Amino acid sequence: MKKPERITIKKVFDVRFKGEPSPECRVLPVSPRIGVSLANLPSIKPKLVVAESDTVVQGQALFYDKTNPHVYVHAPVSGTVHRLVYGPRRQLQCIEIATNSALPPLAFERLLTPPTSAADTKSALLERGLWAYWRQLPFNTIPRPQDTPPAIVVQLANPEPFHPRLSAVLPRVANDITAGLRILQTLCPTIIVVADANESINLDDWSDMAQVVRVDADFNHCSPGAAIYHLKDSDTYNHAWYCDWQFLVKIAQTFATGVYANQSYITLSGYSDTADAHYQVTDGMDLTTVAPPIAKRMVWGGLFSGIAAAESFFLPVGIDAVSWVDTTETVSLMPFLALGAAKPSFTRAYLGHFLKPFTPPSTALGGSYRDCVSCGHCETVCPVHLMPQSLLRQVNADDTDTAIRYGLLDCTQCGVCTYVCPAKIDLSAQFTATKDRLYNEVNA
Amino acid sequence: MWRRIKSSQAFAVFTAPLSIKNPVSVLVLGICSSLAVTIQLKTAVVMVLAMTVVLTFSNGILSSLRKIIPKNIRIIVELIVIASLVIVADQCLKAFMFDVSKQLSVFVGLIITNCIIMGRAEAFALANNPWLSVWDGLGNGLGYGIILIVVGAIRELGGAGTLWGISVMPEAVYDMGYVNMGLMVYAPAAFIVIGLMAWLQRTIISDMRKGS
Amino acid sequence: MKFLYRRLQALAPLFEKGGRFERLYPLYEAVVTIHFGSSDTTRGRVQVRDALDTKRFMILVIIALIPVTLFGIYNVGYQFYAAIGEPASFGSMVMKGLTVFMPILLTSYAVGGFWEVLFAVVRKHEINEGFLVTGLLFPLTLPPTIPLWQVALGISFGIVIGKEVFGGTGKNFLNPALTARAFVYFSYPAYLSGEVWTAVSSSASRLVGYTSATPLGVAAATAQPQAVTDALSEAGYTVMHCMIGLIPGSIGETSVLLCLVGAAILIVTGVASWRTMVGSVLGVVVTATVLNGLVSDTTIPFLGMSPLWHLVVGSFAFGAVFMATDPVSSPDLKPSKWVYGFGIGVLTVLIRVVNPAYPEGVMLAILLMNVFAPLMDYSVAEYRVRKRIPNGL
Amino acid sequence: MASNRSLVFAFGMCVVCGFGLTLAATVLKPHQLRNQRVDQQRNILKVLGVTDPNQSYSADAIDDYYQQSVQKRYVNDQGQVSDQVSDRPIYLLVQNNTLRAYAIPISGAGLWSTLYGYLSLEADGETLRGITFYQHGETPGLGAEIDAAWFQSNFVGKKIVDANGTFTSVGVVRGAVVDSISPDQRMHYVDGISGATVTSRGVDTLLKTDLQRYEAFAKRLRRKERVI
Repeated sequence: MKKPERITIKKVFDVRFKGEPSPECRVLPVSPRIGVSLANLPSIKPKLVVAESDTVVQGQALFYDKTNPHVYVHAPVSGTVHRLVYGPRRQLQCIEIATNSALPPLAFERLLTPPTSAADTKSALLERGLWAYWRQLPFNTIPRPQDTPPAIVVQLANPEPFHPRLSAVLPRVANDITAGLRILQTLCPTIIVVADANESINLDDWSDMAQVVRVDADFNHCSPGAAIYHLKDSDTYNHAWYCDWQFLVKIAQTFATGVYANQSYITLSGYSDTADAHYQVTDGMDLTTVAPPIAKRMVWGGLFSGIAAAESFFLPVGIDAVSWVDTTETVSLMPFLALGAAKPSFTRAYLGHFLKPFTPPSTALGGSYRDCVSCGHCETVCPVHLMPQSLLRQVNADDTDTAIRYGLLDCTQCGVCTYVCPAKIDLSAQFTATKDRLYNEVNA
Repeated sequence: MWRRIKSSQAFAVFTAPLSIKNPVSVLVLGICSSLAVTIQLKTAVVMVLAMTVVLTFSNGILSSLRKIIPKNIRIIVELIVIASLVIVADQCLKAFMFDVSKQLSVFVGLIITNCIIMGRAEAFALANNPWLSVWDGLGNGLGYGIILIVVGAIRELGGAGTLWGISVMPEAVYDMGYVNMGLMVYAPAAFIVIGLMAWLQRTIISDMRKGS
Repeated sequence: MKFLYRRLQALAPLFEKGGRFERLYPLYEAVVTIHFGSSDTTRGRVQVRDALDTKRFMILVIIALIPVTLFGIYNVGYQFYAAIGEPASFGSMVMKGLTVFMPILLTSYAVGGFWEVLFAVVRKHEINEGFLVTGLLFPLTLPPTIPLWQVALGISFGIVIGKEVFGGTGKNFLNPALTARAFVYFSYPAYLSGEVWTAVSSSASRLVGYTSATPLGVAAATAQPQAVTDALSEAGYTVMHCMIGLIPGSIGETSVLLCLVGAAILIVTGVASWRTMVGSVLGVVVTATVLNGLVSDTTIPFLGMSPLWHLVVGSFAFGAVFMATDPVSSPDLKPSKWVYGFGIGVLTVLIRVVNPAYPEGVMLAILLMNVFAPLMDYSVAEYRVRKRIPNGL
Repeated sequence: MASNRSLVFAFGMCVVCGFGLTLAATVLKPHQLRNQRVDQQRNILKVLGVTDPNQSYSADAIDDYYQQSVQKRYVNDQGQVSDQVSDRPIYLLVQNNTLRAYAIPISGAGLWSTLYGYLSLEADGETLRGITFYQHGETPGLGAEIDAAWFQSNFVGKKIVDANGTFTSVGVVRGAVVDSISPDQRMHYVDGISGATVTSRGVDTLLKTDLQRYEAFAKRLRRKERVI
């Protein structure tokens, strides 16, 4: 692993959006009903261990992953299983629990010092239902407990806009992060803490526990995948594990208190000027209690890799940002002739490139689907030096071998190539689909 | 009677090269000569005739000999037979159709290297009886011929305004400012026309497959 | 405006799947999006998109072409009155230019549009706005004397063989406008490599005993070694003339100055690659300098034309700015753009100077380099891939 | 033994094919030679203006016409006509024992290829009667216009000597003669092919060199000497 203190990923991609949540952090009470939604657990094949109308307590296992039988997901609150929601092909989508705070949480052993061996740490994490929160490159899957991570990347800054800023909550969580890093140290000697160079956080406390790297990156480029790409000096790090600071907080609290930690920090953005802020919430909370439905698209996760939420308003596992994106259709005559002072644009084709206005995000496609015209914008913005247009050609030709050789597995799925494409090709989705297919083939 | 002919094997062997197994537009064989001799319809037709005669005879002869040709020298034997037939055809053209043979120049001699002939000898004649082989030779010769004649007609009409050397483009058209298309006289024009025909034919074939 | 939009929206069911005019959906889509843009919203995980689309992309090229087009129209009229030796007002020159240019342009758009729509309907894909650029570029590369039926044939060839055969805009590897011009050039050489470049019927020009040769024509016909520049100035051409462009030539190519204006627009808006343009200028300068060094009494006199002259005469500026930078047919990757541009410059000069038949080489140089573009991209991509730390399964 | 059988078979094939080919060549040889001869005669008759270019003639008719009226002779350094073979063949059109016209072979470099043809002059030794090219590989629409009727008829009646009787040849100009040549010089120039500068220049050069080679003979004609 290379050892720089600072890396720069400048790809001239600096679009600005209106709707940044205020740094104020509010605490929300537990909602009367919560839901454990699997929307953000893509690789998991759930096998339920509870049934409808069962009584569960905070920290009790709800289901496990059939492909990884030791990985359980636990109930964030105590109560009664109200309803199991299935999607198409009888896939479990959500477990709704009617909250009953009178029931005591499940008590685990309190671990005031970190476990002494990697095996102890792993079993402690598995037992407490915390394993499903971290991921492994390159397929962004939940790592197998029996594997040893070549490196662990801890993300202090989420690259997407409108995610919780660590600086907003740092005093509350600094100690937990330190404790969490101690626990991770038992798993793997190579721990990399990735911070946003533009956020002023004092990292000195952690620099002797881990390799601390400040990443000076353009919009949406400071992801674990990009960091590993710029730091790695051999291919062993391709399969590094990663997590964010919230995971450290969660494990540190659970270990220290013996109670399954069910609090997370999230942001709301694009909802209203008064509601857009940081929140400390209970996992799986019902968002309608703070933000009733409005005529905008609700997006779980970031603007570039989020999921358009359908009916469910329960915060899915692992989601820390909720954005509302404008869907209103504006009609203007011959929009392509406009000077475009107010249009957000990465390219110089609109005046907005030079004026850099803050614009509210919108779901408008801004054009029609066309064939690739080889403009090369995607290559300009890719944080991991891929050539997306060549890659797309190979993916379309089903030449997966060449695609892999050209770096398909380095793709961080940041979605920026899709964002800039004037032909409106969803490159990122095609790469993700190919990676998923590949993962299924390999693990079949 | 017609029905019996239609259901015979020889009929199938004869007609396949005319459409779905066309040597030029589908199998892309014999392209070199197609480029060279299609400037005029007349040279194209003569080339087709020479080619068909050589192909039919070579298929027939090689098929009759197929059981006694030693396997290890079969390519040489094929070449001897084809080369002899080609030279005879060339000599006959020089003797009786001097003008055309002058325009065809080396391309009659080069029939020997035409991939269709060797291809059919190897792929068909050595594996089938003389009766079918002769039909196969005729069919492939004519399949080659259809393409060459169409290309020749298009190129001669476009490039010189004539067909078979006879002016068919009315003088009035020229008076209106029409000019012959110089591109048609160049070999690339044959590439383009053959390419368009292959495109058309493959579209039709794939539509037929989808339909059936 | 809203009213018109609602009316168009109301018509949508007729053209959508199952509607009466389902087959004509591409036409409907084109009409709606030309007037109001697309009303589609994002799907998939990327919720927001850049405002740039291919329509904007192509429109910017057209905007960059407006100066040369307007000047071309004026110059056609100017050359006409100069050739018949009559003084004329600015207005009548423009009128004359319009009467010559507009029919060519309309033919190009009408016939090109016909093919575009036909293929879109048959293949059930949207009409690509790329043809708006092709339809304007092609007339600008033609001499004003071109008969309209040749324009129609040329654009048909360019659109069908140059583009649709390969699957439409984005899949073509040759520049369609140049393919169209190459077709006319090889089919009707007398019209494009002949000496009459002014929109005057030959009888009228004979009346005053005035024929005009393009600077390249003059240079190519020089008999004395090392005398190209003299021959050019004798024929009344200076570098300044060629920069401004009040000289005979193809409609859009004569003014180097306005090509530079177009280049500025394209580069500032990021639509065209400055690497390609600079590369081709370098190619011309290097090759011309080398050839100048080889000049002796026995070589072709054309060898002695200076790099500066090579840059300003003929259609080099127009080709390098508007044709070579076509994103689809030029290479994708930045290093290959340099090589591609440089190759165009080298070949342009070589074809001009060494080849006795064609005094102009830009068109052939660009088409040739178009063919090599995928190879350049492949080489650069392989080089880059080799430097990556492998990430396999 | 297999290889033995192959050898025998191959030998047999060679003998059979060789015999067949020899037979074909022997039988067809006279026809081929006659074809070549008639082809040359056809071109010479055409350039001499004996046959009508818009009409087609049978091989026998051509042979007859040629035997009746054309004599192939050679010109020596002094311009005298003899049967002594030299590198200057000449085809004389003789009717009623008087020389009507004569044709000479011409050749020279064009743009892409060597041009081959015949040029014919009147018996006065100074007026062009016709020109034809029978082989070249020039650009269609440009250089290949040397085959066009307008270009060839251009030459008819042009003079190869000026008013003083000095040899000038016939020049091919760029563009039209009327545009660039003064009226008193126009009988020595023909219109060039627009856009085919190199081919036009080639024709100009080959006329000069080839006419020069027969100049001694032409001079005698101009002096009204008896040449046959």
